[in-house]
Parts: sequence; structure tokens; C-alpha cells
Amino acid sequence: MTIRSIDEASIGTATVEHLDRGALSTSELAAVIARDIPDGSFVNLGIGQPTRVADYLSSEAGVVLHTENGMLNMGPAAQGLDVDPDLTNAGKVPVTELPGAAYFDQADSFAMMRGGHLDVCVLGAFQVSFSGDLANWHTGQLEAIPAVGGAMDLAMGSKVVFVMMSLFTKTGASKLVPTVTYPLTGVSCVSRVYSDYATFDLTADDVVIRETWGISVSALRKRIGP
Amino acid sequence: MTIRSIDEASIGTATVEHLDRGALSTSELAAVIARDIPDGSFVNLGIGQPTRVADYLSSEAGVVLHTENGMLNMGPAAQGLDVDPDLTNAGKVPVTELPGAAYFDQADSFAMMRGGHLDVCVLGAFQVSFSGDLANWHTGQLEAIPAVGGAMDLAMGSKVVFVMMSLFTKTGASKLVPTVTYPLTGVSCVSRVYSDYATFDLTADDVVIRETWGISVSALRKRIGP
Amino acid sequence: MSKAQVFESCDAAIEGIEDGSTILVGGFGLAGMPFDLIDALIRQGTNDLTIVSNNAGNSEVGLAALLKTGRVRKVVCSFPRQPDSYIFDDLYRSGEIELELVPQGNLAERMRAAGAGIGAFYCPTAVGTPLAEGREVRTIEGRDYLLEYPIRGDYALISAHKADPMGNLVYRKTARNFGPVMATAAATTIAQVSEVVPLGSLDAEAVVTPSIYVDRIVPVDTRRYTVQGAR
Amino acid sequence: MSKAQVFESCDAAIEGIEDGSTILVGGFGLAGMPFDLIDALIRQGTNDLTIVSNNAGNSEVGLAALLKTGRVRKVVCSFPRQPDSYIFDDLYRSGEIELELVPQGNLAERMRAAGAGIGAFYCPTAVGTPLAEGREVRTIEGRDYLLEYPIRGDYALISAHKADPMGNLVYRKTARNFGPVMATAAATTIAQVSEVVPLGSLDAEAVVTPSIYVDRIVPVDTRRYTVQGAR
Repeated sequence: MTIRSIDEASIGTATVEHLDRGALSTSELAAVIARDIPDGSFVNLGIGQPTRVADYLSSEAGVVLHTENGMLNMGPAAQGLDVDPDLTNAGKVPVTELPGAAYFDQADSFAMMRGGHLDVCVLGAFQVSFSGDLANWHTGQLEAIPAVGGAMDLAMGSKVVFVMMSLFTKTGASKLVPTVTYPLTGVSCVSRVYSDYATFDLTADDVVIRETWGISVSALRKRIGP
Repeated sequence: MTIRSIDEASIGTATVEHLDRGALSTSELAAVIARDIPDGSFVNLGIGQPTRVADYLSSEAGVVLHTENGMLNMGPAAQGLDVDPDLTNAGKVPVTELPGAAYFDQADSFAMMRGGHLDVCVLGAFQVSFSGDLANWHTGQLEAIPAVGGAMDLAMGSKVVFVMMSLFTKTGASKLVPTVTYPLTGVSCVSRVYSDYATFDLTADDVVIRETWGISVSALRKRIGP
Repeated sequence: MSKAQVFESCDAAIEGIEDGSTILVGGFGLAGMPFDLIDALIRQGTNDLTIVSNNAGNSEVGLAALLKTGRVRKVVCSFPRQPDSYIFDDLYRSGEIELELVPQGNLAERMRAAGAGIGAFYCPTAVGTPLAEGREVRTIEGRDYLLEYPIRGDYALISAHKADPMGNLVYRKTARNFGPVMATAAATTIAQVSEVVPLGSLDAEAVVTPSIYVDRIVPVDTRRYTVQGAR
Repeated sequence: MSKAQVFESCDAAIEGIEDGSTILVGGFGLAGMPFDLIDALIRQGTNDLTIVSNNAGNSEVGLAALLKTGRVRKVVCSFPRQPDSYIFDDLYRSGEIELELVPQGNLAERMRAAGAGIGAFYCPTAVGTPLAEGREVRTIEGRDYLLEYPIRGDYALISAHKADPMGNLVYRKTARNFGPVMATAAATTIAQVSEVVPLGSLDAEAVVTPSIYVDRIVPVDTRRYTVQGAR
């Protein structure tokens, strides 16, 4: 398994290096992900940072948001008098419904996920391996209280899984790794990693760098290894 | 396995022999079955003769009829302008709905049956064995076109399975038999047989004759054997 | 991507169905049968089909008319024999059509499994019967079960009552039957409906088939049949 | 037999729940949680309970208040850790409560299997993860699946929006969540509702939980909570 740029694969396009600026902010990263979600897709945005992708999806794109607690065509977060305790997203935040919404129970909602009907889901991650293994539910620390929710179902069920994360830990270690050291959420399930410094396609044979921000491909390779 | 009358079991009641009359008509048999269905039960009546049991259920009894093509609280057959091709029973006969009805799809309808939520189902039969094996879907003739529908699901799913049938074939052979010779619908699934000549409880050890019409217990034993 | 498209004709709506396809066809008897889509499929001339449907046609309409063309290789169904199923009966007796007989609940649950990403399931129905032949048996908590595998369709042809432009569906009474589960089990689901209503006019609490399961919609003039004939 | 009974108080509605029972408790966070039934269970004093619920309580209301009594032996859930789940957190850290962690979809599907008479099923979720430990793996058409068994309840305590006197239920928005599947999976299902409406006033096409799954109903004054507090 190698880490390479797009040009080395000779597929007619080149990896874009944005060296005139720093790494992406979380908002900018959310916008980059939103840009890559095809119009009309059915999408689940994971709890935390991924929910911010919704802010950058235009209504013309017709992307339909699924929330695993039982709804399709979820609208934006509810404000003020629109807050209804019976209408929340998977993060338990009050949200709204859009015309064409549908409600269903948990068995039906997870059947929908597991059955491969969602086009894209965007998840946060502690670590992702070069081959697409995902760790995002448990730090592995003994004193931590484990909680998995729908993470494993989303990781295995969606047609395409995008990860949204910062590329490096606070101590500078890469979170895109040869082998995941945290407890796994799913095996070979991530298709693409969106991070503040770069986006990566994870293929069966390679990690392909698609785009970088504030770092060159060669510098990126050195920091990620192996 | 023995065939015995209730009094031989010494449980305080005796088998009732109605010797002052002939065997039950189909209508009378339907009325006998209706009498034995507890108030408030959820009941599925199989295609054919068993549907006639509905005619003898009083509305005060609050029995709720299930039809496996997707409905609870089915009403009587539809007449004239009430006929709606979108509202039929499992025999494809137009029916009506009662207040408190609910519709559901086939996966949900058969989940309801298989999950053991129906209190009683009444099925026709070609043969029933002393131990409750049921044959009611296939004559076993090579040229016959097989068709099973929901028969096997009903046989295995209901809390109690009643069989409604004539006791003897046209040639006089008993349809309550030591071992079923027709292809099976379900194993050890019948609790009680209602027939024109007698009703029988099928227990783990015995066939208990509950009531007879136009035949004595001793004559009945001789005709059924073994 | 998966957003539903609304078509003006059934012929356009079924475009792309190829020879050799497995097609899930809704309906219980005549209630919920997608007559207009089937008629279009007959006009299209696709051959060597496997049809999954509860019954095998009545009289000479709908599924029976499709069988009559001789383009159906195999039928997977629970109850082919009906008083007016003479077209199927003749094909079966002459060996011109293959039959896989599946108990009705297993037919529904195997399609649900396909739609729900379940690899296989243990089911108590048909244990000890001729339909258990060749199936794995497992005893769980003292009860025997058969291992059943998913049934997937390349296409589902279903009939619903109303759709909105996104593809949300509601049905009418017992015509609901196999439509919702088939919609989940096919790669491409095509629904004929009596009416396409404006977005937002279906009650979100009462949608039966959410839009994610529906690919193509075509409004048709309602034809409903009873066993006694067309109404 | 199985017909629903309408009760005037939650205390009467939960009568008969015994020590050692397994209780399915509806709700996703606070939406759909049967607060009033849980309060009655606390008053009743039943002990040694196993609770199956998506979360393990928030703040000191509902399920959290029940856990605080120390009468819950084990929790089966998918997401116990929440910002305000300090009561569970303390019990777990001090070893006073047992936790079986189940992915959310498996939690729902295992209860569905219980309600639907499925003996076990092969599920792709959690393959290769620590939650696969001890589970049978089977490869079907090149994909690995884990064998999952049903989760049954002695009782289900759920919250719905409206009931009719027969026990048909409808829900409100995402508060529907686990109510419908839990109602199918318990020997006795007890539903608190905002309103009991006259027979015939629920749309038969829009009933979510048919009456057959509901044993006891109790109308309560609606209390709904957000994570920010009671509303």
C-alpha cells in the first residue's frame, strides 16, 4: 500500500496543492465536503463536526438528510418557538422538518442504513487506516464509558463513507495511519478522508492524495509515513 | 398415544354425546367454533369454510379479525356499492373495515403472525395427526399445482390453531389419523380439531374427545382407530 | 443520484429493463397489481424474466398477460393456483415455466432481509414440510428454524395510491400488501400511482414508503379489478 | 384476551411488574421516553431490573431517576454516555451496574426479531470490532456477518401520541423511535399517551402500532423535555 498523488496515477488530473494559505478551518472543510456531495443524494451527517456540512448544502442541490433516530428530509436546527422536543436529530438537538419529510421507527431507520440505501454518510474519526478501517467510537481507555450508538451501522451501511477529521492529533501524530490502534468501528469502510490539511481517496491498493491545503504533497507524505 | 373421552381423564367434566341428532352442518360447526373463541381475541380465519365462523361472532365479543394480506379489524364481506377492489380478505373476496382497523404491509403482517401475536387461527385441513401435525396445502398428487400461501405461517405462528374440517373423507376414511400421509403444512401445531361429528383436543399424550354429534364415543373410536 | 423521477408514460418509466432481469411485482391477487407497468413491459418485449410475486396471475390481465407472452422463465411465488390462473397452470403443466414455491411470509421476509441488509435469517415457517428440503436447520432455544436467504430484485414494479414529487408513497387499504417491502428490495423501484400530489401535501407521519426507496414514478388512470372483473 | 385496557393512573397501569423483569423502555434521549410510567415504576419499588433502552438516562429525570434508585441490575443499550448521564456514569464506574453495549441498529433489529418470530439473523454491523467478540461469524456471498439473537422483554414501557380504545397507536415526529418495535417485542406492552381518542377517529392507513401489540394504555398530561430542560 502506497501513498501517492493523483498525477502519479496518470488519470488525467493532478493533485491540487493550495500552498498560498494555511490548513482549512472546520467551516471551510465542511464546505469542501458539501461541494463533493452529488445533487439529490440521501445523506447522513454524523454527530459533531459533520453536522456542519448541512450549512453548505444549497437547497437547489436537493440533498435529503437522514437522521438515524427516524426521519428523512430533516431541516435545519430549530430556533426559539420552533423547538419541539419530539423532533430532534441524532445528537438530540432540536431540528425542523422540510416538505417531503417522512418519519419511521428505529427498526425501519436502521434497515434503511444497513440495506445500503444511503448514498453518503459523513462521520468523525479518531483514526482511519490506509485501507479504510475506521475508529470513532471508543478511545480504548479503560476508564472510558463505551457508547457506540449508530456509528457501526452507518460505517457498514452507507454506499460511501466520508470521514471528516483534523489530520493530526494535538501532539502532531497523523490520524490517517497504516494500522488503527483504537477499537474499530468498521473494517475497510471509509472511501474518502476529508481533513484540514488534505483530502484522500482510500482505494484497495493506495492512498491517493486529492488536494492539500497549507502543506505540499511531499511534506504531507513525510508526516503521514510510513 | 390413546384416544379417550374427557371423563376418562377425571378432570371433572364429561364428554358430551349428542346422540339425538345427526352430524353438524357446516354452519352449525362454524357456530360451535365461534362459541369457543374467547372474547377480545385476535383471530385469523383461513380461506374457505373457516371464514364462515365470522358469521357467528357477536359484535359484543369484540373479537378482532386479522387478514394476512394486511389488515386488523376486518369487517364482513362487502356488498354492492361497498365493494372496493383495494379491500379484500386473504381469499381475495371484497370485505369491509370496522372502526379501529389498521392496515400494514406483508412483511409486517407475517411478522405479526410468526411472532405469536394472534390468539387463535382456524384452518381447514386434509388431514390432522393425533399429535397435531397438519396437512392442508397439497394433496400430494403429482399433477396438482402446488400453492401454499400463508398456510405454513399461520400454522406455526398462532398461539392456538383450531382445525375445521369434515371428519371423514367421501370414502369414509378418518381425516384425523395416526400419521399424516399428505405433504405437511406444520408439525405438532394443531391444538384442537372441530369436525362435523366431534371436537377433539390434541394433547402431548392423548387425543381427547370433547363433544360428539350423531355418533357415540365408542363408535367414534372404532371409526378413527387405531 | 437516488431522487425519484416522474415519468409521463409507463413505457418511458420502465426503460432499461433488460433480458434476464429479476422483477418483483406487487399485488395480492389483483389488489395492488401494477397493471399499467406490466402492460408496458409486455409492449417492451423483454425476455427471460424471473418474476417474484405472491400469485401467478388471474384471467388474462396483468401478470397473467405477461406470462402468456412466454417471456417469463421462472416464477417465485406463494400461491400460483387460483380459480382463474389457467395461463400459469398450462405453462406449468407443460414444463414451460419454472416455479419456486415460497411460503407467503418467507417471501415477504426474504425481501425485507434484502432491503434491510440482513445476510440470512432463521425462520420457523415450513420446518418439517416438503418446502424445508435442502435448507439448513438450526435449533435455537429448543425450537427448529430454517435458514432463509434474501430475495433481491433488479427492478420492483409496484402500484401505490399517491406519490409526492420526491417519491414518498402512500397506499390504499389492503392494496398496500407487497409494495412497501418490494420497494426496499430492488435496485430500481418503479411505482405507478393514481396521483402525484404537491410536495408537502402528504402527512410525514403517514408516509408508508419513504422517498429513498423509490426511483421512478408514473401517474396512471386508476384501473382496479375484482375477481369478478374490471371495475 | 389481548385487548387493550385503558387505565386512569400509571400506578395501576404498571401493576404486576415483578422483581427481575426485563423491561424495554422507549425513547431516544428524552424524546419518546415514558416519564410517567417510569415514575410509577420508581414508586412501585420493583427491584433487580434489566432495562433495555437506547440511552442510560439524562440528568435526574426518567430513566436516570430509575437508575438512581439502585434497582437496575443491568442496562442493555447503545449509547449510555451523554453529557448529562452522570448517574449512569457513576454506577458504571463503581461497578454497581452491568452494561451490555449493542449497536443501535442491532438493538432495534434484535427486538424486531423477537416480535417477528425470527430465531436469529446474520447482521453485517460490528464485524471485526470489539463488539463482535463471542459472536458466530458467517460468510455469505463474500461478506462477513455476525449471528444476532432476539431481545425479548417481559414488559415494554413506551410513550405514544394518541391511542384509540382498542390500543391502536400513533406517535409524534422523531419521538416514534423505539416505541413501535418495543411494542412488538414484549409480553406486555404498556403505553402512556397524550390522548385517548374515540374509536374510529384514527386513520386506519396511518396507525403505526396496531392494537394487537398494545395491552395497557394510560393517558397522561404531556411532559416533554429537551436536553436543555423541561418544556
